[in-house]
Amino acid sequence: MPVAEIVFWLVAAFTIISASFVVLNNQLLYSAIALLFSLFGVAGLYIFLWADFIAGIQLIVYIGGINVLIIFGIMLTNKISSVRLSQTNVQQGVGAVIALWLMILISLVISKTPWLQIESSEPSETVSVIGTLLLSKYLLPFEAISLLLLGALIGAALLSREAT
Amino acid sequence: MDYNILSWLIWLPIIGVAAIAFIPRDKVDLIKIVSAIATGLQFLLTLVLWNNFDSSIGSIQFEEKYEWIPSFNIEYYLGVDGLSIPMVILTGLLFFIGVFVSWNTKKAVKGYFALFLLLNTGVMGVFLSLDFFLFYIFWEVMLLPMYFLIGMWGGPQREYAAIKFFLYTLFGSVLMLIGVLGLYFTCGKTFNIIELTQVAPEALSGILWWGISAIKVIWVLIFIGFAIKVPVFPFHTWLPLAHVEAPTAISVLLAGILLKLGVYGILRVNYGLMPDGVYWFSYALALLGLVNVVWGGLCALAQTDLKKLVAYSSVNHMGYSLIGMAAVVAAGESHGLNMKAAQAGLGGAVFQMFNHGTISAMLFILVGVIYERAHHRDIEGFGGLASQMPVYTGITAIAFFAGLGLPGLSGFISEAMCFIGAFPVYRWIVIASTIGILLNAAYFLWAFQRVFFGKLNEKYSNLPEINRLELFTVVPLLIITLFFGIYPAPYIDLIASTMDTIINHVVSLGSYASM
Amino acid sequence: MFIDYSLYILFLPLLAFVIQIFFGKKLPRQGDWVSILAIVSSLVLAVIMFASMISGYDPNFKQEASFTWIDMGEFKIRLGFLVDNLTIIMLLVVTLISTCTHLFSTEYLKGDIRYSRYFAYLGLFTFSMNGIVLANNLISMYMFWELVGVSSYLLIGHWFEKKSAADASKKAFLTNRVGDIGFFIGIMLIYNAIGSFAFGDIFNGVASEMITGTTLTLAGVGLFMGAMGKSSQFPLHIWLPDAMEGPTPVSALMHAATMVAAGVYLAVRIFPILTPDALLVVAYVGGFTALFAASIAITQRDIKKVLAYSTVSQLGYMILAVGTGVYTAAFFHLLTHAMFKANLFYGSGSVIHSMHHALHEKHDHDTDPQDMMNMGGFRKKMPITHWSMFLSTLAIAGVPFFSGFLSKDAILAGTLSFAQHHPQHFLLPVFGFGAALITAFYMFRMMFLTFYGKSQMPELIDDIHESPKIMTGPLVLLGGLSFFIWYTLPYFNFMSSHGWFTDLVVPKDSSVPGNPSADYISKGAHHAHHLAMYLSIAVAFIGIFLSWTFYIKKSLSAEAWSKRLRLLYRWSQNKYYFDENYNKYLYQPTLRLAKKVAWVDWELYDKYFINGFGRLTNLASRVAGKFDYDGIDQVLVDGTAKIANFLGSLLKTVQTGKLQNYVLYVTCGLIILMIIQTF
Amino acid sequence: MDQLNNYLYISAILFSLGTFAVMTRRNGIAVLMGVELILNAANINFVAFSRFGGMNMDGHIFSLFVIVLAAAEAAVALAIVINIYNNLHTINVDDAALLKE
Repeated sequence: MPVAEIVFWLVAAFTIISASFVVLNNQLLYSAIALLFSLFGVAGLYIFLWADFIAGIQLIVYIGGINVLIIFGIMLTNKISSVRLSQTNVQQGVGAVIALWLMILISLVISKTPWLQIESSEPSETVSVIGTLLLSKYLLPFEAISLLLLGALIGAALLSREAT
Repeated sequence: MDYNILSWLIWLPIIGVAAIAFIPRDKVDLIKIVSAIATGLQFLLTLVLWNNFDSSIGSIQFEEKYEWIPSFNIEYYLGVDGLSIPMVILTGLLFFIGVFVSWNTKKAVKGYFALFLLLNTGVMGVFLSLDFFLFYIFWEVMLLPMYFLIGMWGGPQREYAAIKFFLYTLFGSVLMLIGVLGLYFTCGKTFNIIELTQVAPEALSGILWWGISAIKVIWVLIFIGFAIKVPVFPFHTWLPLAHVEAPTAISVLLAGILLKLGVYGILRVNYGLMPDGVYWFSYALALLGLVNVVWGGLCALAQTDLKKLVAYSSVNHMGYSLIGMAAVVAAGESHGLNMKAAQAGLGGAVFQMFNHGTISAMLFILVGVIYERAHHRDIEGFGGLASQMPVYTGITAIAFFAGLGLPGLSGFISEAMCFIGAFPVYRWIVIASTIGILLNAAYFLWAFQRVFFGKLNEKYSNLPEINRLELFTVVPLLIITLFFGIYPAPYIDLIASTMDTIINHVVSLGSYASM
Repeated sequence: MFIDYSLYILFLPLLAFVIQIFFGKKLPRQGDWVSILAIVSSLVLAVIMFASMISGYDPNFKQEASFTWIDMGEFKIRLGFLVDNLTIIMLLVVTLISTCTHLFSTEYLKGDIRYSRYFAYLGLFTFSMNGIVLANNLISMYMFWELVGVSSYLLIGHWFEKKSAADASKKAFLTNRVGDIGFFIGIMLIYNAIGSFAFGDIFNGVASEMITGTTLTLAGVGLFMGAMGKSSQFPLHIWLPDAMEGPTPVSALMHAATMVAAGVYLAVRIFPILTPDALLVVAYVGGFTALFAASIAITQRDIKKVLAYSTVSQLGYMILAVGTGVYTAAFFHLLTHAMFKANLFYGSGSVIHSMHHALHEKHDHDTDPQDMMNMGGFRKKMPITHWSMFLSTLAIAGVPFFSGFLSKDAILAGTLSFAQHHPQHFLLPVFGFGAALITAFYMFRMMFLTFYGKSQMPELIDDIHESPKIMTGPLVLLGGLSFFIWYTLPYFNFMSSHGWFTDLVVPKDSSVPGNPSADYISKGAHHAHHLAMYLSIAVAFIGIFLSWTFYIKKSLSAEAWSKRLRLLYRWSQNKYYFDENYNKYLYQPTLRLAKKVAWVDWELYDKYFINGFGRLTNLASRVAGKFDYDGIDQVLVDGTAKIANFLGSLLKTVQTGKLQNYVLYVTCGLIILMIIQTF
Repeated sequence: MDQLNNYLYISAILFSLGTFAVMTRRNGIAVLMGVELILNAANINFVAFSRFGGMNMDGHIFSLFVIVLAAAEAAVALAIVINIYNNLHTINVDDAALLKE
C-alpha cells in the first residue's frame, strides 16, 4: 500500500470520526471544534481529488468564515460560563435508525451502480480554468449568486438588528 | 405579431410589482405612480392590440405558443379572438381606472398595489390563455390577491366576506379542475383549448360515466365553476357580501371584469368543447337567466344599502346575458336555422358583458364617492343631494339610467338584443323576463329619488362636490357608455365574425339528438 | 330637402340641450336664448316644410332615409327617418308648441334655481319627441319613446324638493314602462315573424300574411300597450294627473299637446297592422277612458287636475277613433287638441302665476294657488287670458265655428258608423257622446269658477294682474288657432272638416287582409256625419247650459246635487280610488315580495344553506377529531396500555408541528422510496 | 484513493451523520452544523464526479457555488437564530414551534 493510499484512508477516517464527534457530542463548543477538523478533512479529500483550489476555498471560507461564524453564534446565544455548553437531543433512537438505514441504502446504491469512470490526468492548474469558466460559461449564475450573497448579507444584517 | 404583445400584456403588471417591491413603503406617491404607469402602459397596449386586430377573421390571432411542460402536453399558449378582445380592452381600462379609484388608499399602500397588479396579471392571463392548464393557473392566481384585497382593505365584515368569496370560488374551481381533468383524459391528453374544440365534441360523444353521458357530467362541473363567477342564481350569495365589503376599486373590478370571466369561460369552454351540451342545457340556461333577472331585481328593490343594491343589480344584469347566450340554439335545424336570432342573442350577451362592465364599474365608483364623503351608504339616510351636488347627481343619473336600460346608453342595445335573440326559442321565458325592465327602473329610480330628491338633509349641507380625480375615473366610462349607446357599430364589428364562428361551431357539431 | 330639414329640426334642440347642460349657468340670462334660438330655427324649418307640403299638395308624399346601425351579418338593425304629411304636420305642432313653451317659460320660471337646467330638458324633450315623429321603424321609435319618458321624468321632477313632485316623476316613468313592456313584446313578436323593424317592411309582411291571427292581434295589442302608457289610457292613466306637479308650461307642452299624443301617433302609425280584435280592444280602452276620465274631471277643484283629466279624456277620444277605424280623424283631433289644450294650460299657467304672485304679496303660503275654489271673477282682471281660454273652451266643448267641433265630429261620426255596422258595440258611441256632454259641462264649470261670479277670496282680487306680454303672446296665438278656419282652408264651411288636412292626410287601407277598406270606413262615417253632428251640437249645448245653471244662474245647487249623489261624487272626487288600490294591491305587495325575497336570499338561503355547508364541514372535522381522540386514543388506552403508550407517543410526535419531525418524515419517505427503487 | 466508490461512501457517511444531526439536535446551531455536513457531503460528490466522471471543471464550479450558498445560508440562519434567541430566549428549535399554529 503506497503512502498516499495510507494518507488517504487516514484523512478519510479523520473526517468521519470528527464528523461523528460533531453529531454525537453533547457539548456545543466541542462540536464546533470537531466540525472544524471535519472540514479540514474534507479539504484534504479535495486535494486527493485534484481540486486544490476548492480545497483552499474550503479552508478559507468554511473554516475561516463559516465555522468562526458558528462559534460566534454559540457564544452570542449562550451565557458563557464554561466551555461545557451542553445541549440535548430529541428522537435519538428513531433518528439513529433512520440515519443508519439511509447510510446503508445509499451505500447499497453506490455499490450496485456501475459508475462511469474515465481515467484522466491531473490538470496542471485549476485556478485559471475556473476563473475563465466563471467569467464566460457561468457568468450568469456567478452574477446571480453574487446578488444572492448580497441579499443574504443585507438580510442577515436586517434580521439580527435590534427590533426598534 | 412578432412582438409577443400578449405576453407583454400579461407580464407588464408583474414588472410593476417588481418595481414596487424595491420602493420603500413610505414613498406612497411613487408606488401609485408606478402602478399607474404599469396599468397605463398595459391599457395602451390593449389599444394597440385593438388597432392591429383583424375583425374580419373569426379565429384566434396573435398566437404565441411555446412548450412548457412537454411530458403532460402543457403549453404556454396565448391568443386572442373577437370574444376575448373586448374583455382584454375592458381589463386594461378598468385596471387603469382602478389605480385612480384607489388613489386615496391609506392602509399598506405598497401591499395593496402589489396585489392589485398581481390581480391584473391573473385576469389578463385568464382572458388570453388558450391552454387549459395555463388558464387554470391564472384563474387561481386571480383568487389569492382578491382574497387579500377584500380581507385586508375591506369594510367591517371583510374577513367573513373574503373567506366566503374564497371558499365559494375555490369550490367552483375544484369542480372545474375535475371537469378539466375529465376532458384531458378523454380527449387525447391535451390541454390545448383550440385543439380540444376540434377534438372534444367527437371524443366525448357516446361516453358514459356511471350511466350518465360524460358531456353532461363535464358540462355541469365546468358550468358550476363558471356560474359561481357569473354569478348564476343559486351561487350568487357571495357577490353582495364581497361587493359590499370590498374597497371601491375592488368592487369595480369584481363587477366590471371578474363577473365577465364566468360568461367568457362558459362561451369559451362549454360552448366550444361541448356543443351537444349547449343544446341539452340551453333551456335551463335561459331559465336561470330569468331567475337571475327577477330574483336579482326583487332583491335590489328591497335593499337599503346602496352598494348592495348595485351588487344585486349585477345579478339582474348578468341574467340578460344568460338569456342571450341561450339563444345560440336558434340557428340549429330544430329551430328553423334562425341565424338572425342566434346572432342577436349571442352578440347581445357578449355586448352586455362589456356594457355591464362599464356601467356597474361606474355605479360602484359613484357609490364609493358618496361613501367617502358621508361614511355610510344607507339609501334612507340621504335625501336632497341633488341640490347639494348637481354634477354628481347628473352623472349618477346617467349611470342609473344606463343601468335601467335607457335607449341612447349602451345597456339598452345589449338587453334588447338578448331579448330579441332569445324570443323565437324561449318565448315565455323572454316575456316573463321583460318584467325585469320594469324592476330595473323601479329599484334604480326609487333609490335615486330617496338619495337625491326631496329636501336636503341638513347633515349634508356642506358635502363637497365630486372632485377632479373622481371625475377622471368616471367620465371615460360615461363617454364609452354614451358612445356605444349611440353608435354600437365598432363593438359589433369587432365581435361579429367570432360570434359567427361560435354559432356555426355549436350548430354544426351539436344537436338535441346525440345526448 | 325634407330629410335634411327634418334632421336639423331633430338635432338643433339636442345641440341646445348639450350647450345648456355644460355651459348654461355661465351664459348670460342662463342661456335661455340658446334654447330659444334653437327651437325657433326648428320652427322656421318646420314652417318651411309645411309650406312646401301645402304647395306640393300631394297626399302620397313620402321620403325615407335609413342607415345600418347594427350589423352582425344576418341580424341587422337599420334606423331611419320617414317624412310624410303626417310627420310634417306633427313636426310643426311639436316645434310650435315647444316654441310657445320656451317663450312662456322665460317669464313663468323667472328666477328659478334650475332655470338653465329646465331649458336644457326642454331641448332634450323636443329632440326626442321629434325623434318619435320621424322614426320609420319600431326600434328607433321605441328608443325615442323612452327618451321622451326620461325628459318627462326630469321635467316633472323639476321641483324635486317637493316629495309629491319626486313621487310623480317616478310614477310617470314606471307607469310608462309598464306600457313599454307591452310595446317591446309587440316589437319582438313582429320582428320574429317578419324579420324587420321598418314600418314599410312590416306593412308588407302583414299584407303577405307572414304574421296572422292571434299572434298579430297580440302584437298589435302589445304595441298599443305602449300607446296606452304614453297616452295615459285606462288602466295606466294614473300618472298623468300626478304629472301636473311639473311646471305648467311643461304640462302644456308634454302632458297636453305633444308627448301624450305620441301614443295616439303610434296608434295611427301602426293602424294598418291592427286586426279587428285588436281594434276592438283599442276602441273600448279609448272609449272607456274618454268617459271615465271626464267623470273624474267634473269634481276636481285643482284647475290643472281638471285639465289633466280632460286631456286623458280627449286622448281616449283619439284612441277610440283609431279603434273604430277613422284614424285620420284621430290625428285631426290630435292636431286641434294640441292647439287648444296647450292654450288652456298656458291660460291656467297664467292664472296660477298671478295667483301665486297675489298670494306672495299677502305672504300667504298656505292657500293653494291652483284651487278653483279660491278664484272667481278674474274676467275683468285678466281679459286676454280669459278670452283666449274662452275660445279654447268653446273648441274643446265642440261648439261650431271652432276647431274641436270639426275633429270631434269626425270621431263621433266614425264611432256612430261603427256602431251602425256592429250594433253589439253600441256602447262605443255612448262613451263618445257621454264624454262630449260631460266635457262641455266641466270645461265651462272651470271657466265659470275661475273667471265669472264673485271672487272667493276678495282680499286677493286687487293683486290679480294680467300676465306679461311674453306669456300672453302664446295665449293669443293659440287662442286664435282654436277657430275652425285654420283647419279647413281653402274651404270655408264650418260644418265640414273638408280642407287641406283631409286632402293631405288620406286614410289608407289596413294591411291586415280582411279588414274593411279605408273607402268603406269613410263612406260609413260620411253617412253618419249629419246625425253625429246634430247630436254632438246638442250634447255640447246641453252641457254648457247645465254648467251655466249650476255655476252662473245657480238655480241648481252644486252642493245639493253633490250631496244627493254622494257616493258617485265621492268616487269621482277620489278618482275612483285608483291610486289607493294600486298602492294597496300592487305596489305594497310588490315591495313586500321584494323584501321577502331579499330576506330569503340573505337571511335564509345564504345564512343557513350556504353557510350551512361551512358549518357542516366544521362539524365533520370536529367529529373526525373527536373520533380520533375518543375512538382511537382512548379505546386503546383502555385496551392495551402498552401499545397505547407506544402509539400515543408516536402520534404525539407526529403531530408536533416541529420542523425536525418533518425532516424525519421526509427522510423516512426518502428511504421508502429508495427501497422501492432499489429492490 | 483512485476509486470513485470510496469517495462516495465517505460522502454517504457524512450525509447520514448530517441528517442525523438535523433530525435529533434541539439546538439550532447544532442543526446548522448538521446542514454544513450535508453540504460538504454533496460537495465531495461533485468534485469526485468531476474527477472520475469526466465532468471536468464543471463540478468544481458547482462546489464553489455550494460553498458560497453555504456561507450565505449560514449567515442568514445564524441571524435568524440570534433573532429567535432575542425574542424567545431559547434557540431550541422545538420550543420555537410556531409552525404548529
